[in-house]
Amino acid sequence: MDITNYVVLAAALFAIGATTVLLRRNAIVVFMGVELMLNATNLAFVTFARLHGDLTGQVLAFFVMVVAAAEVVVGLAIIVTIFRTRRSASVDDVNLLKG
Amino acid sequence: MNDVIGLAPWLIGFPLIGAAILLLGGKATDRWGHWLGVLASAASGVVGFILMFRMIGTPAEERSIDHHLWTWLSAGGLDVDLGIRLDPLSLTFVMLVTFVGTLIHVYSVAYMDHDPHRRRFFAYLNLFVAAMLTLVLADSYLLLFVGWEGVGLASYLLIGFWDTGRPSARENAVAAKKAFVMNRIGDMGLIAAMALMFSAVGSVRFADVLPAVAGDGTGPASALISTGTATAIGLCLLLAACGKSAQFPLQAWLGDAMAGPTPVSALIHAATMVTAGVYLMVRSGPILEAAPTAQLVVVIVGAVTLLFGAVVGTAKDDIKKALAASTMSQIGYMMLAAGLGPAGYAFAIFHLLTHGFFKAGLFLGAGSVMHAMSDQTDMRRFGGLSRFLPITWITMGLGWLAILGIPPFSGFWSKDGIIEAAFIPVEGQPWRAWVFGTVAVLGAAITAFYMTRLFFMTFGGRRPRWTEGQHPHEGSPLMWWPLVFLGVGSAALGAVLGIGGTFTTWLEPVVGQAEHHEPVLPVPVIITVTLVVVVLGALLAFRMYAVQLVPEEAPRGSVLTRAARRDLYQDAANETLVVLPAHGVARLVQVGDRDVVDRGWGVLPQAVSWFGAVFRKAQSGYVRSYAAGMAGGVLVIAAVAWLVVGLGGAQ
Amino acid sequence: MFPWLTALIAWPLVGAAVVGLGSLGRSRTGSASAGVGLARPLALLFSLVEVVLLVGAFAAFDTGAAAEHQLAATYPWIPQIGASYAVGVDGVGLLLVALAVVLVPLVLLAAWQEQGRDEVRLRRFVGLVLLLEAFMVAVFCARDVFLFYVLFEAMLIPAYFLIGGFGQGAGRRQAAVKFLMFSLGGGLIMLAAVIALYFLAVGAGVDPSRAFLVDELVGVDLGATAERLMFVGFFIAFAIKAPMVPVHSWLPDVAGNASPGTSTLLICVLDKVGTFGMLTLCLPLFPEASRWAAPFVIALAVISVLYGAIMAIMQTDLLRLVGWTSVSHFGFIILGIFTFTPLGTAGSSFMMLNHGLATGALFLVAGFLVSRHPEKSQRITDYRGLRSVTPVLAGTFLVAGLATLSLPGLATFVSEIMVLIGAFGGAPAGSAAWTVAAIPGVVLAAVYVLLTYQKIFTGAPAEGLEDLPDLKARERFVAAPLVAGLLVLGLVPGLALTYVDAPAEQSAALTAVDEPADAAAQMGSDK
Amino acid sequence: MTEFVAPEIDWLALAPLIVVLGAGVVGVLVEAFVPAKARRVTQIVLTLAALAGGFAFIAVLWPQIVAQPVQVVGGSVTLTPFALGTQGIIAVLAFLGVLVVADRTATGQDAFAPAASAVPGTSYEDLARRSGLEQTEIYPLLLFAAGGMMLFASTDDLIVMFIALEVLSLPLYVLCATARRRRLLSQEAAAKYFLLGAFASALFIFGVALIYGFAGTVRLLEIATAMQQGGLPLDGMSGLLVAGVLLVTVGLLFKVGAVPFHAWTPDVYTGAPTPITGFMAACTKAAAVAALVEVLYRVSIGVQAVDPEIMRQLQVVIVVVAVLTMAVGTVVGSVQSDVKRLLAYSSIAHAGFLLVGIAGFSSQVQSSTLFYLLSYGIATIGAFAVVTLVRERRVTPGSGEHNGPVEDDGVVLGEATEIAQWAGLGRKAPWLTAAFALFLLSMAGIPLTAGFIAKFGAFTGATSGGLWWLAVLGVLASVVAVAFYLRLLVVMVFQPAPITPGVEPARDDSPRVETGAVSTGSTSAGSATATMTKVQVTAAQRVEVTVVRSRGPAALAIAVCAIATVILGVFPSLVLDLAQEASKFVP
Repeated sequence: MDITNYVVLAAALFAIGATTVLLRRNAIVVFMGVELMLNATNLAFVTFARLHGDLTGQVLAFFVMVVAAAEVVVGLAIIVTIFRTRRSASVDDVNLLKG
Repeated sequence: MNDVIGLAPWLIGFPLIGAAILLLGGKATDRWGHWLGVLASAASGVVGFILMFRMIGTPAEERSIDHHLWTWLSAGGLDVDLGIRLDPLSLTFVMLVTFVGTLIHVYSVAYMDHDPHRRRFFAYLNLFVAAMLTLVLADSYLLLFVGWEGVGLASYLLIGFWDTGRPSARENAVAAKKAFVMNRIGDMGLIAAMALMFSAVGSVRFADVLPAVAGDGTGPASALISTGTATAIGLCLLLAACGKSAQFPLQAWLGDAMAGPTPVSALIHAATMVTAGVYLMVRSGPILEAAPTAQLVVVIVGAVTLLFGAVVGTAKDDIKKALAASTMSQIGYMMLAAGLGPAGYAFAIFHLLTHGFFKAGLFLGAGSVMHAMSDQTDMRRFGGLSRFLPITWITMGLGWLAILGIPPFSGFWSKDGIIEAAFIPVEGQPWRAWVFGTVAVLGAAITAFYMTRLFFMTFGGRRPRWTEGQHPHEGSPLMWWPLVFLGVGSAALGAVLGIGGTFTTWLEPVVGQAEHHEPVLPVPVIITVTLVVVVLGALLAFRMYAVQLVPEEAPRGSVLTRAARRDLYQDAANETLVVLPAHGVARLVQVGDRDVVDRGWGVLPQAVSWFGAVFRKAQSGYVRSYAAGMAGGVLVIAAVAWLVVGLGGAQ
Repeated sequence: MFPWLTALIAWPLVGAAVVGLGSLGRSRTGSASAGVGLARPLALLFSLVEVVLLVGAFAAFDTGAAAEHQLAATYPWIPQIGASYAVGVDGVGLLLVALAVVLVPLVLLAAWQEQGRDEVRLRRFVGLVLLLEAFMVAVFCARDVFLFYVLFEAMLIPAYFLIGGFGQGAGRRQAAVKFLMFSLGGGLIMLAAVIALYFLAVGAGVDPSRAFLVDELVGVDLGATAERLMFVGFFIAFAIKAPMVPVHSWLPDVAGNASPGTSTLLICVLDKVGTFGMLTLCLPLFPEASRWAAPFVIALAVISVLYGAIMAIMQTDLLRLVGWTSVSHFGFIILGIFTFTPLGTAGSSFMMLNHGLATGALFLVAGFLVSRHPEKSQRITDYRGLRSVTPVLAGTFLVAGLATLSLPGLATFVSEIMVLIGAFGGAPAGSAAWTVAAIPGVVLAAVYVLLTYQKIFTGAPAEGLEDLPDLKARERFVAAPLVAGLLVLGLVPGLALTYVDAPAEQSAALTAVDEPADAAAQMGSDK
Repeated sequence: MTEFVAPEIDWLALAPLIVVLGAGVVGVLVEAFVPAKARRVTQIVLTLAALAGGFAFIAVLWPQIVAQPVQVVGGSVTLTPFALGTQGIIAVLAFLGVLVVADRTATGQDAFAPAASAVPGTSYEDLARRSGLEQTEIYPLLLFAAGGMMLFASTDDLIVMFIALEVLSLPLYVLCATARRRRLLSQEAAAKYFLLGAFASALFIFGVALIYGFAGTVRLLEIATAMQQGGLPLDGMSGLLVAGVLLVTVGLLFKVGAVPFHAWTPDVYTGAPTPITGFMAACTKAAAVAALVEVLYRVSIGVQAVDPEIMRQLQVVIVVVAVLTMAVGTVVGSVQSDVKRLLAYSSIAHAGFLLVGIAGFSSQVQSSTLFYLLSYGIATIGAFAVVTLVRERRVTPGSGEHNGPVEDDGVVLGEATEIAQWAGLGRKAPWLTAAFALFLLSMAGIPLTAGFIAKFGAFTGATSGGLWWLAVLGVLASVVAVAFYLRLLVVMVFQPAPITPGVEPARDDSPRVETGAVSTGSTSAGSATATMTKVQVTAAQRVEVTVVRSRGPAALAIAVCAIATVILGVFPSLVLDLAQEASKFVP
């Protein structure tokens, strides 16, 4: 099976994630979109690792996961704080700052 | 000669110092300031006498001396000395200016007696004398220009001498400004002329320019002035002369200039300054001779002005304005002569000299009349003054006869010379002699008419037409002694200098030997005809203004009279032809600057803030739109990069 | 030998620091009383000592070699970008330095009571004036393009605060901004040219660590197109400064809103940087391009002459009027520079000095007049018949005015006639025609000066002004030196011409296509 | 069994990073063990010491690195002079930034919420304040961020770079949310920054993945050398490389704040606590730009060899972005009415000017970039420090007179960031105004200030790269920039202070007007106003603008910045020398 399929799949997942970020209102969902993009990256890493026949890619995938986890922590904290003040998790409600 | 040449700078120095002291001295000099002024003028007169006698003593060919004082400016190839040129021509002027000037100073002491600012008046008079002497003594056009504008300044200050505190103050100020500005219009010509000279010869000194034209190559530049350049220079100089000497079409200021105190009118606007134009023409003779076209124009200007002034003079009821018109016309004669080449120069200057005397006399006379009639200037309010102002009457009478050109009074010798010269034929253009000769004669007739009119409206008439409360009487001796001197001059000067061509020979070193031509008519005929028409004109005027009663209110008069009263609509013409269009242009520029230039620059910031407001909307505050912007940005930039390089590669 | 120029530059800086800095701290505590009254005398003292230094500089200057840049000193400043601290003056530069140094004490004296009693405000004012003086002196001495540019821009800041902070008009803030935007706009365009110049010079083999030194750059072949582009870059900046139609718009606003003292420094000295730059940078660095542009520049210059004069005639505001007259005069200066004749160039150089004296006098005297009006009105029509009320003021104004219309006997006449006579024979196409077109400027000058004099000083005194005080001693001290200078230089212009003649010959030789005299002769015979 | 071989690690080379990051860890422990009273002081001392120490180590390392760049821990950290210079700049700027953060001002309150997690206006928050809680965690967070930045610029391993990116970003997200006043704006800023940041880093890492796929490694230098020699597994698919590099670049451009990836900048800068904004604006930009330079140049080495076409595409990308950035930054900045927002747009504009310099891809760019980053950072921190001192104060006309002092009268509120409110500042606080004016002039690039030399360097870079027209565009853009700095200057210096209050309560659409949670009728002085996003003034009261005295640190920072701005402007050669030493980054 050709490598391009993997790459295309990764790209597709990445695109879906990006679209989620662009389209969904709920902050949590938006953030999940980001996570999806990261995971698409992981797929790509692993694929290429196999292609090149070295483990670097797989290690990198772990790095990405860790970073993703860290992001979750901070991100959720922020989102929750906002939710508590505004009683809404819609990213479209936070637009006091503009212009 | 060289032993006394050192005195020459004092000709200018004395009055200049006098002016400086009087201006800076302030109130302290009020008490004796006027006498200082007289002294300064007289002193330079004395110096003038000494120099002239020494010059008469020297042989003719050595009579032109350039006395170098110090290098005035020397840069970029232009070297101009502060130098004095002493020759019969300049000395003639020195004598005229200092002698008449001193007399008028004396006269003013009394005339301005009651004026609180008499000191300032004398300061200005001295300033004028200094400037006028600079003008005539200069050895280069640039230095001449210094004096040229200097006299302009003095005349500005003196015309506007009463520019505050009087009901007519504003008018005086306006008249002064008008005089200066119209003079400046003329000055443009002088500047342009100097520019032409410098670019052609690389110098503006008489000693370099004139020979270069004459073509004997004694000038520094091997490149001689071509006829074309000479014509251009000549016309530019003529423009300058027209401004200074109130020649057509720049004559409008002279009438208004009468707003100044009468001694000023006598000294500046009759005897000396206004004749500077003639001096310039004669001084630049070689250039004109090299440019026949320019010469012809000079003659035409002279002829036109001659008639113009004369016609205007016939209708004026204001004594000073009538005299001003006459001045204009007389200078027209001189111009005409100056345009006739060497044959005319001598007579131009000669007439200038005699005119200086009799016209100054007439003006001072008019002044004493006004003084007697509490500053009344309307001749219809005079009449029968001969009994009350005998001295003024006699002296002005002499001046009247002189200007009419009745032999043996001085005007005859000079003016007749000009008329004869006008009749001298020019090869190729036979019409010229006839046309200009006739004009000259005609002018003489009209002159006779208006001067007689003036004379009899003032002194003649059986019944005085005074406003009530007038007690005319002669002024102080300080006022009538100068009249006497000038009267004598008007009577005798012509004969003294004219008989045997003394004056002509005196000037020859400067204007050159005029080879003798026969007029188209025999000389006796010309003289007789002239005299006849003059007498006729005089008789006509006598009949109208001495025999008949003069109405106290001016009759409506014929079209020509009304036109003449309004200076043949010269002001109206200037207004419509020059002032209005100029003002229109100015308005245009003003509006343009505000609405096009200034606003144009204003558009830039407006545009920026407009774009700012537009782009600002993109900053909507919605995270998702930001993210979309990023995503879109990636794609767009990628596309652009690909396109640009792709196209670049295509080439 | 003693570094005269550096001293001349440094001394006012010291003064500015001493006088000016104190002001910031004080008004924080609000006690304006501290060190009362010291600011003005102190500043005056500094500026007078500066004059003494100037005398020293003149003494050290060898007029025999006025074309060389003397009193020179060169130290590396920012070797990494090739900038050096290089000073030196030729005759022209020295005269302009003199103009700046002489005018500052007079301006301080003239503004003695202009800025009220608040000591802090005064300290700031005089501090800025001294700072400006330092920059102005420095810019005329700069022999390094980078240094010149830095000063050229830095100068604007004190000027900006002087206009906006200490002006009289209501629109002073807008005027200040307009001034700065125009100047910086031009300046930044020049910056691009400066950078390009550096690279081309280095490319042409100039030592990169000295590649901004004018002396190194002169004669470097930059290639026609590049040279022209850079010329345009420089010229725009200088034209805005000069000010030249159509980039003059900032000037009248500044003149009308700044205090007369500021306007004097600004228009009489600071703006000379424009023409000075054209003369000492554009021509030597880009001779070919200068020749290429000359016909166009001359046309613009003559347009400025007439345009400025006409606008001056149409003004109703006295100070704006004076501002417009400068547009006209700068036109003459530029005309003289870009016709490439020794005479015209010398005339322009001399005119830079004279215009400073004459217009300075006019500005200051006009300021005295305005300061006397109950409402400090600048409207010409609010005055009438003052000659009988304040004769000395009237006389001084008239003299200054006559100098402005360049009456013979005054220095301005000499320079103007030199420009006109010289420019007529200029090499660039159309010199003669444009010069003739410029001559009516002298008539217009007569109109605007005499018209103003007539409106303000003649006729019956306007009500409310019958008892204005005449010039006070202090004000006479201000006017006297200027008038005296104009008279002396008018009668003995040689005093100044010895400084400008040789440089003029040199720069004319730089740009001359062929021997100027011959060109002149051709022009003449074409007539 | 094989014995363990300890890796060769040049600890000295790592020292700056270790000191800063280690101090951060210690700071966390401090939170745990040091008693609350002493905590703040300890943290401040620790932080400043760490940054100073880090800088000291950098100074020590300098000559050695200049002589011979090193790769540490198997190339994860690559110390070139350029990288080290960046570290130094970041250390210095961070030091100044921390000074501003540490200043409590005369009001005794620093800029941070007592309990950031508390809902604004709840009783819990009041409780937290009254019990004098303080979030001293900000200091360790600052250290982590600073450490991440230092690392960001000094590696050519893209994964390490990615991690560094997160290490510097995550603390900043948090810090943005901790403002004492206008909490909603603060939180919003944090949210936006976080979401977009995460998005950007996702793009970045995907780009890394693609590059890895193309080259089989994520070490730029290795890729470069490999490409020069050829023989890469996927030599054909250079598309992967292009896309990868593009995505990585975008990730960096986001941090740089370049259009069209700038959208977060104005909002975050406005919402974040002002001292943090200053820190971010200065340090993050330095790190990101440095990283961008390193990536671009290392990539360019390889790409040049393989396919100049790609090289040109890369350059076009940078040029386009640079032009867009300058245009948007200056043009939109010129219509702003809020000081912080204005400075935000100015930072965008400066990103543009920096990119102009970089786009030349010429050799001397690194030195000019370093100088630019330093001078810009100094001016920025100084400017924001000034902003922290200009405050609103509530005054009650009748207070203090017969009717006795009104409750919570004269309370100092949040910063007065409306430009209109700054009118007459020149009279209120001449020194402060002078300093601020100096910073503005420097940003505007007026000669004799650091900004001019910097801008000169940037345009020189473009010109020497043959992009003289780009330099001209930059010149024109800076004219516009000058215009809006000037606007602020005019208001401060020339306009007299308004008689009517600078802020009238009526402007309800303004971003600072709070929607929901506003505690009213609170008890102790200052409490009522603490968390409101917009002062509520009862009819009797009005708000006027005042300048609070710094307790020292901020003033010190401002003074240092001002002096440095002048010195770098007049005698830049000292620093320029160092910058030029730092101008070779490929070992």
